[in-house]
Amino acid sequence: MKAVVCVMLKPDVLDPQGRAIQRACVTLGYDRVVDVRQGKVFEIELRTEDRATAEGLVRELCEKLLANGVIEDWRIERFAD
Amino acid sequence: MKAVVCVMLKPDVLDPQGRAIQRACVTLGYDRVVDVRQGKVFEIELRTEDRATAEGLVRELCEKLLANGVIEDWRIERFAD
Amino acid sequence: MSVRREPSVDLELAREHGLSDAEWQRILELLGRTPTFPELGIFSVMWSEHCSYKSSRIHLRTLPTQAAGQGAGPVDPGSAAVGTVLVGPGEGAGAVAIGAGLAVIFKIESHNHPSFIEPTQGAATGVGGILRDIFSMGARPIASLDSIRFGPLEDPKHRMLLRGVVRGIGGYGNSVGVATVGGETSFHECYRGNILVNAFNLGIVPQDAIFLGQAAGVGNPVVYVGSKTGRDGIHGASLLASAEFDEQTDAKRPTVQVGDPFTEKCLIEACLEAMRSGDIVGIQDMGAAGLTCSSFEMASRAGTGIEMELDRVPRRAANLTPYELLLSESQERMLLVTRQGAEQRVCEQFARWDLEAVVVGRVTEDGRMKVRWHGETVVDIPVDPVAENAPCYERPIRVPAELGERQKLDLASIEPESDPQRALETLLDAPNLASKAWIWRQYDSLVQGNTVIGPGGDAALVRVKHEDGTPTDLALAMSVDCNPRWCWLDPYQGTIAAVAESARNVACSGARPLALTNCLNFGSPEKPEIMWEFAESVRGLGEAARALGTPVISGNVSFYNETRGQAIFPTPTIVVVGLLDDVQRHAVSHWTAPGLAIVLLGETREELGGSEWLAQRRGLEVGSPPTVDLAHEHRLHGLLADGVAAGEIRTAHDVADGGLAIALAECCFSGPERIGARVTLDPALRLEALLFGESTGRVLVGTADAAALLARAAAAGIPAQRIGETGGARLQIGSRAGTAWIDGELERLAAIWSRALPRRLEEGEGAPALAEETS
Amino acid sequence: MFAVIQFPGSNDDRDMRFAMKSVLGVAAELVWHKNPELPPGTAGVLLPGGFSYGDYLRCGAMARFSPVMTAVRRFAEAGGPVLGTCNGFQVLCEAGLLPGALLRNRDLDFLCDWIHVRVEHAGAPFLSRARAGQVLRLPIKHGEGRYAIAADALAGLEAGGQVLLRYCTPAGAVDETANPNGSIGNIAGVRNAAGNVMGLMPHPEHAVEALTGGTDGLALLGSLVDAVTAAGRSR
Ligand SMILES: Nc1ncnc2c1ncn2[C@@H]1O[C@H](COP(=O)(O)OP(=O)(O)O)[C@@H](O)[C@H]1O
Ligand SMILES: [Mg+2]
Repeated sequence: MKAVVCVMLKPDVLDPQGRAIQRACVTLGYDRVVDVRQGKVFEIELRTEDRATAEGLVRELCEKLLANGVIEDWRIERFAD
Repeated sequence: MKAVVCVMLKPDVLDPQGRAIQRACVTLGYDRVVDVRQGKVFEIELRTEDRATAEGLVRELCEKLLANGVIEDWRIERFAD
Repeated sequence: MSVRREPSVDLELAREHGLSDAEWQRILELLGRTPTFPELGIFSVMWSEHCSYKSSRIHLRTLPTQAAGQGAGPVDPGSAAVGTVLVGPGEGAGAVAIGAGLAVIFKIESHNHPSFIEPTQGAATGVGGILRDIFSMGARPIASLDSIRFGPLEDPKHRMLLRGVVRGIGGYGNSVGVATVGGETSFHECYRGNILVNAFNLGIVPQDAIFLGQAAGVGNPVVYVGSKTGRDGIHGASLLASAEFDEQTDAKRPTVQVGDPFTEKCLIEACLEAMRSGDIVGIQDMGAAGLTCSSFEMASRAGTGIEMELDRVPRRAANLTPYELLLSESQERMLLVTRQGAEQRVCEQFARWDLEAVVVGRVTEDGRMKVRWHGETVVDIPVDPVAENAPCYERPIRVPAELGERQKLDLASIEPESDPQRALETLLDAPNLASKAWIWRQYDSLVQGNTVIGPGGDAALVRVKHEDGTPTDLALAMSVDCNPRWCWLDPYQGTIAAVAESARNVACSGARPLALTNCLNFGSPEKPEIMWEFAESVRGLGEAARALGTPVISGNVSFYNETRGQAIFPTPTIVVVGLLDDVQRHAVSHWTAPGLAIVLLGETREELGGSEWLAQRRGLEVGSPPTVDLAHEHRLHGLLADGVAAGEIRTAHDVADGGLAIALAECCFSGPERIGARVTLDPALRLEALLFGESTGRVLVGTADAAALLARAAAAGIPAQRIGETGGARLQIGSRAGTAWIDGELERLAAIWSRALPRRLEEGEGAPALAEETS
Repeated sequence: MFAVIQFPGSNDDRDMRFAMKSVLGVAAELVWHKNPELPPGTAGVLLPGGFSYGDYLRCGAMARFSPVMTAVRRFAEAGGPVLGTCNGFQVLCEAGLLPGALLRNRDLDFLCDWIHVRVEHAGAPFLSRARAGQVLRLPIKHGEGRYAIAADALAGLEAGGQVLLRYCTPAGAVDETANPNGSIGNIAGVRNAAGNVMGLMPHPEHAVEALTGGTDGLALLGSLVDAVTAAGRSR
């Protein structure tokens, strides 16, 4: 089973990368792009078929390893097979 | 309207970061984690309510700016309001 | 006006802001009324330990801040004598004249707590902050050092912290294009709950183009430049965990900022450009306490006031309150005062670099800080009483009860070293003595093309160029040092030793020590024992600085480095900067060729107190640190400078942690190619003192003309003896009688030394990659 | 005259100018990235190292959209010599002026070190002062220098003699121990098919003085000077 996890900077934390990309978009003429935030995505392949097990595991991983709660939020985007 | 876009290294390109994280998981005792790939996620806020417009825009952005076709694949993960 | 929910201001809230009852009374008297909520915020940060130095000021006042013989009056900029202090403590950083019409500006600062919470960003923003202190004075930053201290590497958390901190320092420094040319790294149990991250930067400026943080000229516009203000880093969210704030407000307010080195790089270039245009009157970075601190300090220094329209401040987040805008510590922001009429031009100049510049106020003559928010006055307080007349405490001092216990060392009871070879290998493998290449290989030490000696040497040596790129013959040497164990055993002696070591490292390159900066990392000043450590340390600092002719031109105090009542060892980090007149003539700290004579300068005594040998081989951290003979050190500096200038000294390496055997080993393998050494010593002392004792004032020299050097040493009154010669692929140390104490293949020894850190970090491969990734 | 392109976030721009002007004694000017044109008399273009646009998103990804890049492309298409070092190499790849891409180092860390590269093909305009097989000692300083390219394209590169530099041991052996970042085929520097655009991860501009570490970088930068001088004479 595969999990897709996104880790983003907390909304109030400066995201210099996202800002730079948003500016680049506008420079390129895409002025409808009002905001960009850049984060990390992890595609995690798990040896389990059980959705609940997978979810428990991924949650622990996010808290322990994948995100730093001081500046980042995380979410499980989806599971796939 | 908001778009969530993921950019990942092509499957045959080595992702040392993903590999390091996978090993870290195993070291921490999570040996069910068999593979990790790390990519980038972009949350893009667009000034449009129209899904088709948004999709067209985001596709162009991915091709021109957000991904480098030589080494990366991209996908629109979802749209949200 | 927008609706604000603000708590009502009273003693209770003042206490939550960290103000004492007496300070609260003082505020009421000063204002003749109850402060507004933003005003309370201002007082709390301006009078915090961090901004006001309220516990340290009376001690710091005793430090020498001018070159010996320098008069009190103003100096003639442009042609000031080498060594003249042009700007002393109090400004963003200190400045010293170095010749060629140039001055060097430097300072070190701590970023300990943020780095513990978020190592990468905490360390990165520490680098960003110190850079702004330097370029805001008109100088181009050219070299950085970092001094970092962690708990034991066996602790996975500290492996993660080390990786994160190094990534943060490198990520920021590499990206802004300022070379990180050296540093210092150590590990000790005492930092388990409180790591240290001290960042140093040095810049070059024409003597007559130094800028100060002054809001001079009534009517002049005040301009805000750089990143937008966000809700980040507003002081002590913890202090504010009060009922007036709902849960969400607090959760939304990050205490750690994210650095943006790209914006900083643009700021450096844009500010230097703007300063050369003649339109800028004063400039300061928005560091701790952000907009508040910078505007108060600028007005206070100029004896003026400032009037500000807060709603003009560029904002990143919606619904920021005046309180938040005033106290936010968002990074990469500067406050400028321009000439009247030049503001438009200045703003356009910044726009060229895609930087936002906005006129937010003007300089006034009434000596008051007035801040309006959508027309409503939210702050109206007199500048001087807040900035200058902040509280100043003479905190009680008490000698720690167990000091005698710490210092007790009965050498007779210490079992002699029976296996010196093994001892050497153990020491080479000790994280405190091992090669730090794993760290500094992650730093760009070459950018700007001035690095003559980068990390890995005693002091870093950096050639000086004019702003237009024309090279000079001058070079600056710098080294950061402190042995915290010595400072814990005896803060006075330990601090003297730190100054002496830093100066000695600088002198080993051939440079003459010029001036110093310091970052005093201590526990809570409210504990009399800690305050004693602090006072003793400052006393030692002053004495050493005077004796060595190196005035203290800038510095930083970091108190409250403790967790659950457990304070760190006193850690007064010292950076001495030295000047070399002819960069072509310098010495390095490794053997440059086989067949050179090895001469030991200085005297080896039976000093094992606080040594690495005692800690590693006997598990003891006791005794008195080695004594320092400051007059000897001073003479030694002269001898080294003269010997290098005369071409007699090719290699000069300071004998420090781990003693003579370790210093010899380092000379053998820290160069581009390994060169061995054969050394014979007189066993007049205990063997471990001879090989591993850490007597100060010693330098290993490699020379092609031993006779000339010995004569020169004798004339200078420096004990010197020829102890061996370079060559071969082994390190051999033995007695004149033929006993071989140490005999090892360089390849093997070097492998132990260079693998010590990576080995430990790989063992715990795990926690590494994780959240420390930012890109 | 050499144009050294200055992007916001360029770091080694002034060092490149120093190497050309103060060490090699030729005219060199910083050219701002917003300029739509190269200055008149531009005979060679240098894209320096650094972190253009912070290297946010991807190294070089945003710099390629700078107005000056249109002029650089025109200059290259007309056969003018263009050399990109480090971030400049990344920009050239992103702009499609050179094949391939540069990825995060194999060991993940930023790496600043002196390394060795072997000259695979000598000759003008970039390596006339070197000979094939010669080993140069140059510094690298990058976090994303792992050269990557699809297998078929790689075959084309090799066949066309477009691989100019490979990481090697001091003795010139090309093997994995000498590969600092995991680049495919130990590739440190490549040129385009026409032969007038080159990119490399090492920094020749930081190897121009014995005082600061060595002079092997002059083999590259000096060759470029020769090429431009020769072109000027023949014109
Ligand atoms: N954190 C660091 N960053 C950069 N360089 C470092 C760091 N730690 C140590 N170094 C470098 O490693 C070498 C050895 O450091 P150190 O043991 O403190 O030397 P010394 O004993 O001569 O003061 C020095 O050249 C120093 O600059
Ligand atoms: Mg040191």
